[in-house]
Amino acid sequence: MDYSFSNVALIALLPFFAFVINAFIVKKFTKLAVTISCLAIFSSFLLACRIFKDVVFDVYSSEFYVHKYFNWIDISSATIPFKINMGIYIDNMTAIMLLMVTGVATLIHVFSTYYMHDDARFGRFFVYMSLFTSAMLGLVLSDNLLSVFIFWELMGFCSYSLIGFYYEKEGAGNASMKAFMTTRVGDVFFLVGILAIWNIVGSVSFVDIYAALSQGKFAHDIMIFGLGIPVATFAAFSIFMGTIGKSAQFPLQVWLPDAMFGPTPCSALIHAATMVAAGVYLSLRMFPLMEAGHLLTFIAYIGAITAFGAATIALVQTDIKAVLAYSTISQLGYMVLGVGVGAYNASFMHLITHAVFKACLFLAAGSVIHSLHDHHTHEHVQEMPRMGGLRKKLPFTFIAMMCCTLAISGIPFFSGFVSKDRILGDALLAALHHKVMWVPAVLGFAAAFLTAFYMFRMMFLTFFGEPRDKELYEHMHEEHLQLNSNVPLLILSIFTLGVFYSGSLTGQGFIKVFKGNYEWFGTLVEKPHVANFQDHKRQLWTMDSSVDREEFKHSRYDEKHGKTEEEAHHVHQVHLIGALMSIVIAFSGVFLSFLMYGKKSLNPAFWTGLFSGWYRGLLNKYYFDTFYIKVVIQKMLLPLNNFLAFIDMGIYDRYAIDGWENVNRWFYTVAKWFDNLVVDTVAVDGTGASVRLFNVVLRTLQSGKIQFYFIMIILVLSSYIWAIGSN
Amino acid sequence: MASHGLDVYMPIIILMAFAVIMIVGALLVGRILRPHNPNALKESAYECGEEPIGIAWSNFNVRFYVVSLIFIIFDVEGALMFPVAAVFKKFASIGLGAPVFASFVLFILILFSGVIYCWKKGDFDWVKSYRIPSSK
Amino acid sequence: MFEQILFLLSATATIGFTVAVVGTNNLMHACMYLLGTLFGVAGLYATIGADFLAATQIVVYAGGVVILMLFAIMLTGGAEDKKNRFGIEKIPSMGSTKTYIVAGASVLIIAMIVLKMTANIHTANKDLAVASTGNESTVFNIGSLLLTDHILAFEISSILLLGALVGAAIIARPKRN
Amino acid sequence: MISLPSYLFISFLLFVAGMFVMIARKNIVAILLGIELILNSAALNFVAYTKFVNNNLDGHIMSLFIIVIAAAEAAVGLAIVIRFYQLRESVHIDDATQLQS
Amino acid sequence: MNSTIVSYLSQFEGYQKFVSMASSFLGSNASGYITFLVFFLGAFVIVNVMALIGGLGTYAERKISADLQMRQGPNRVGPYGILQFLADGVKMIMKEDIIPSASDKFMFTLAPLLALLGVLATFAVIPFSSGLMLSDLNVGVFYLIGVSSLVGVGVFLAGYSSNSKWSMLGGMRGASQIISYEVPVTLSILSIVLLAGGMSFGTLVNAQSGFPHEWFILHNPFTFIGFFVYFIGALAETNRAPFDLPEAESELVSGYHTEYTGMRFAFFALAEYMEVFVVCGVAAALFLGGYKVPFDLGDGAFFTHTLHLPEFIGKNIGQVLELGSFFTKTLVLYYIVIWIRWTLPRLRVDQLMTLCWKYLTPIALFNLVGCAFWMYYFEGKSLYVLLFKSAAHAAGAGH
Repeated sequence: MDYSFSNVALIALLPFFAFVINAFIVKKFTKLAVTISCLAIFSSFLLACRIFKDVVFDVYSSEFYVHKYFNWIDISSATIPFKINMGIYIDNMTAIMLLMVTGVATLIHVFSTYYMHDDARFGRFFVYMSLFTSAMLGLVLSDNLLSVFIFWELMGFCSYSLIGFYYEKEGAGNASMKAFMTTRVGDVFFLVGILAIWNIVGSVSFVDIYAALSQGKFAHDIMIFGLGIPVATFAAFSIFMGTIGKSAQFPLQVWLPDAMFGPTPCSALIHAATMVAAGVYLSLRMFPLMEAGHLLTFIAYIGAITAFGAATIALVQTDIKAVLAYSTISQLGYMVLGVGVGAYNASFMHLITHAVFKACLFLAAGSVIHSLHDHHTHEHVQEMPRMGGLRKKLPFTFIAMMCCTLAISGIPFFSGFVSKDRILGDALLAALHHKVMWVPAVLGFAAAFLTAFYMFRMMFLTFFGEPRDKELYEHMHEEHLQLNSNVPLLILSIFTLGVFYSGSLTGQGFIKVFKGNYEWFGTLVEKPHVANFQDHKRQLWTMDSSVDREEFKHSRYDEKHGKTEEEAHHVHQVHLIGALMSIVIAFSGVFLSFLMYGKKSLNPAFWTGLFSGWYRGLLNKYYFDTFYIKVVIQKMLLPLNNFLAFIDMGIYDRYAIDGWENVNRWFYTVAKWFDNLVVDTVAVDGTGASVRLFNVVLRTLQSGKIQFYFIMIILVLSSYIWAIGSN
Repeated sequence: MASHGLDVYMPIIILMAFAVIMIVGALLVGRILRPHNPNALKESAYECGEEPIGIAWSNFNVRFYVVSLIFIIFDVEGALMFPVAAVFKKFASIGLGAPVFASFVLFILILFSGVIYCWKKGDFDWVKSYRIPSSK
Repeated sequence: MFEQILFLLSATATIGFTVAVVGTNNLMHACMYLLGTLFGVAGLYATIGADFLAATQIVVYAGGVVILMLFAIMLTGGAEDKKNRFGIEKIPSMGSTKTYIVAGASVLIIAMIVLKMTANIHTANKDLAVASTGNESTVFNIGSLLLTDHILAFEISSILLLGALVGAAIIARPKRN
Repeated sequence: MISLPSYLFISFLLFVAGMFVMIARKNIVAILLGIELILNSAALNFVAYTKFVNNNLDGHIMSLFIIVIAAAEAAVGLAIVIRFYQLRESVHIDDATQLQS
Repeated sequence: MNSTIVSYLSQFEGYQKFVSMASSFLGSNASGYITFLVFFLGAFVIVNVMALIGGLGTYAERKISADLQMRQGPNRVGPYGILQFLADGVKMIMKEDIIPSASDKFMFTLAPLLALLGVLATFAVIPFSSGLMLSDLNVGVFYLIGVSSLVGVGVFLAGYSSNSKWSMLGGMRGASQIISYEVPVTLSILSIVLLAGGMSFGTLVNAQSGFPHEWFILHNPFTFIGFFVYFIGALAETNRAPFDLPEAESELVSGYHTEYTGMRFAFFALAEYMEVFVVCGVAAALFLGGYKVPFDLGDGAFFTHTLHLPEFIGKNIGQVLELGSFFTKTLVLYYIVIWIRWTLPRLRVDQLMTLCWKYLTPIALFNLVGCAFWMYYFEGKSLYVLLFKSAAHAAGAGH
């Protein structure tokens, strides 16, 4: 397949064209606009499938990458080289990511035609969705940090506008503002990181960064202009801060739960599958830099803390979407943990699997909320205490939700188990090697237990037991198989099975399914070996786009991941232990929640009473919000603000501007004196008189008699000719 | 031997001279032979017998001017087209027929559009065709 | 030999009639003398060898413009009223002695200047004279020139004529309603 | 011998006469008549020069187009005069001092 | 290219002998004087013949109209009333010459002069026969159109100068009729010039040949219609027959020459009839093959070579034949003109103008474009050549 412009860039551009067209016609032709955006994303999905087929089935080599660029800005003068290239960078990770994003987005678009149908601003929702998908696809395709940053901001805007979609609801407004601001904090650091890299490497495209890394430009001893911090660490840290902001990690995770104000399909697509994953995708891309900056332990800690903290908060949530929001934060924590412990492949796999089942979970929650219509307040009910026993009325949603819950809580045969188990296994391996890694490993396993517990708590509260709100239950209408309401759910739930990702039923390679490259995900997605990027194999955009295949040797799944015999065995053993522990933990979690919520033998009130202090803490989310508002804003930012205002007003205004004013006043008096004495008498009256004189003379000339003019013309003309002729 | 030169114009001069001679000659001869007793009545303009009233130069309808206007435009058009028409055969014979024909027809079409305009605007209908403006 | 006669004849005709045009007081007479001048100029063209131009001059000027003038004179009323709207004595329409003096003075100045300018031209090619005007027809050359070098002028002149036709028709159209 | 200056002299006379008519006469049609004279003198000059000096036919073409334009100009000019007469009942040049009708 | 009567005569040695004798007699080169003499004689002969024909025209008109109305017509003066026109002429001269009081004397006399001038000037160009053409200008036809517009000026002046409302109105209408019908006439002549590829009458007539299928009238359908447009236009231009509104008795008291009496009126009548002949002559020359004689007898080659007659006689016999053919064609058309006058009713003024502008001019333009297309597409080959010649070729090629 030739990676020409039309095949590759079109994926991102198609939704963008849909956005542009819809922006204009959405008011009058909403139906047409909706179909356009659905078609656009579906055709992007087809193109993505083409690339995926070529990368996975034809090339199937781990070092395969296509890097095409064109010269965007070139204002480099003789001394200062300032050139920015834009382009696309496709390797195995991009192909898989493209497939996932377009696939999930298509299904969500289809679902939202059902979910948003009776919404007043039905059309506008799709306008934002198209823009968002094009931004996400742009980010995935882009080959340098600057274009990543551009699409990063675009997605920030889309999430802002989609969270604030129901702007009449009072909470939505500040929620969207909050989301935008917190991600902004992360973005600022991200930009600082880009600038630092630009300063060192001279260009921000991945290939150049990898080449610089391999040439040792980011060696430990190069300090950043006297700050005493190694430049690699500084750059890695600031880029990771971008990930923390965007993927709602430990310090900046406050905005994601509030993002639930937006419509459910939006939170499904943006706040579950794609945007938040972009942060992790970025740190995966920049993994070699993180390694060079020795930031992995810090990342692991952040990941673990986020995972465990979010899981604990999720325990006590009553709103179905809040539970899912916190579970997203904890799963993201897992991915970051995976990056931290060096499990590059596992963390990316978890990103993909999480995107699939979390999108399915949100959509299922959406269809649940959509069917629970409260006639008094004319709103959709999201509170789990008012639900219960819905499985009879919503069978398909129940099936889909059940699969995803099994996946997320890490039950074997499901994708969640495959990816989370690998992360936990690597965490355990890292813990064995470095003492400091024990805490993340333990927190990881604890979080796994809690995940299983609160997911099944949600299942029991909503689908099992007796419907607690009788009147609401009667109003629900029976759910039947509709193309755009629950078919996407079922499709997504199919992909929660582990077999697709690890090629083996159990996920550990026991029962191999795809014969040849059965562990395709494992082999293809690898840490970018910076060494082989030195030759800068890149192509101008206009160059013919046929990639010569032979360069990329066909890579086979290496059982031992290139390690020695006994090392591989050791790794295998540790993974085995990890797998067993995670299975045990998962089942115990499920069993405990069954006891507490299924059979109601354990009374949750008892436990909350026991740890009442903790319970209240968990309820208001470890007081993070209050902490930020009270401490960060009131105590730190506002005073700073006042201080700066003081400097500005007090000093600058009084002396600089007022001072100048006096000078002006002095000049003014002098000018006034000069004006009325000299100018008035002589110039003004003088000219007036002369004008009157001219007036008299000229008026006679302007007699209107054409012949008079004619004579004048001739005389002047001839005298002119005469003057010329004579000299 | 035959110096054509400008001889070609000699007959024109001679003929014009003939015209003058005939007029003047006839009048002179007539003056001798003709009775000559003018009286006021005979000299007055013929008015079917009545007294001629008013001066002759009352203002006429502008139609006459519009006709002469269109005549002069076509006259000039003819003047421009005669050389082209005369040369058309030569150009056609050396194969340049198409462009010459095209320019020729374009010239005519443009001017014919002028005629159509005048036609539609009713400059040609001689009788005062006042279109009564629609009453609404 | 006939060439000199023809030149003399047409020159005297032109100058004679021009002086007549300037001299007469009656506008109609002026028009007729103009007709004579035009024929004189046509004769001059003939002596120079521009036979097509002589014919065009007769067709367009003598045939067209003079008749146009005659119609215009008729349509703008033969008789001239002496007083204008405000009752001020109007200068007779064909010019009074005062206007003649003014005209004479200004024309004199211009004539002097032009003569001074063209003096050196006269001296320069005093001897310049072409023997006999060969009588090959200019029609074909003009025709081919019109079609080759000056095709654009040829087409644009049709647009010019269209403009003149439509413009004049609109202006001269009697006010209908 | 007929030479260029003789033709120039005749066209000069025409030019001067045209000028004189345009200034002396008060009737607008007469002024247009003067213009015709001047145009004729210009055309004559062209033809004379092309005959005696560069001996190709450009002068002829030029004077042909002068005649064409003179005809068009006369047509439009006289139309204006007629409309002016309809509006102002006079064709005296001194009445035509206002710019609007 | 343009041969004149002088160039025709000079090809005979007799003429050269005469010139050498005259120049020896006068001492200096007499060819200039001789050419003037020949031109003068030629012009004199033609003017007289035309005056004769003009006069006979009036006689013919009265005779034919009588014949059409089953009555005798003039037969008192001379055998069959042939000399009637002379009697009228003498009467005209004897009539008192009245000039209306308030009229403009100068204009009053100038009008008939212009009318006559316009007609006489055209004689220089009419192609009576290949040799007898006074001077074959290579702007022939164009000159003819220009000069014949003088008649319009003459008519206008007549109307204006006789200071009476009727004649003024008649003059205006006459002039506007003449000039407006000149447009279709010019355009149809233009299409013929287009086909013949030259403006001088010599080329125009030589482009045709003796036989009708070679004439321009049958050259292509457009020229066929063109002939009729030209003929109608010419009728109107000479104020004849259905278009004689300006000087129509019933309408405007005989129009612009109401005030003209005596000889002045005679000149107008004479000018009118001569112009009819000129117009018919031009029609014959342009459309009906002019002086062309079948089997090219005209150029006398037949007589000199086959019959071995001396060149002078041979050539002149040819000329006589050409003159005969030209005069027959023109007089036939003349007869038709007179014939039309006594058959068709008179047109109203607006019908007149509508016919010209809304029918004749568009058709003339259409013909012009048609001819141009014909010239471009069929390279100017006539219908006969296209149909029969190619058929013959095909037949020939077929065998």
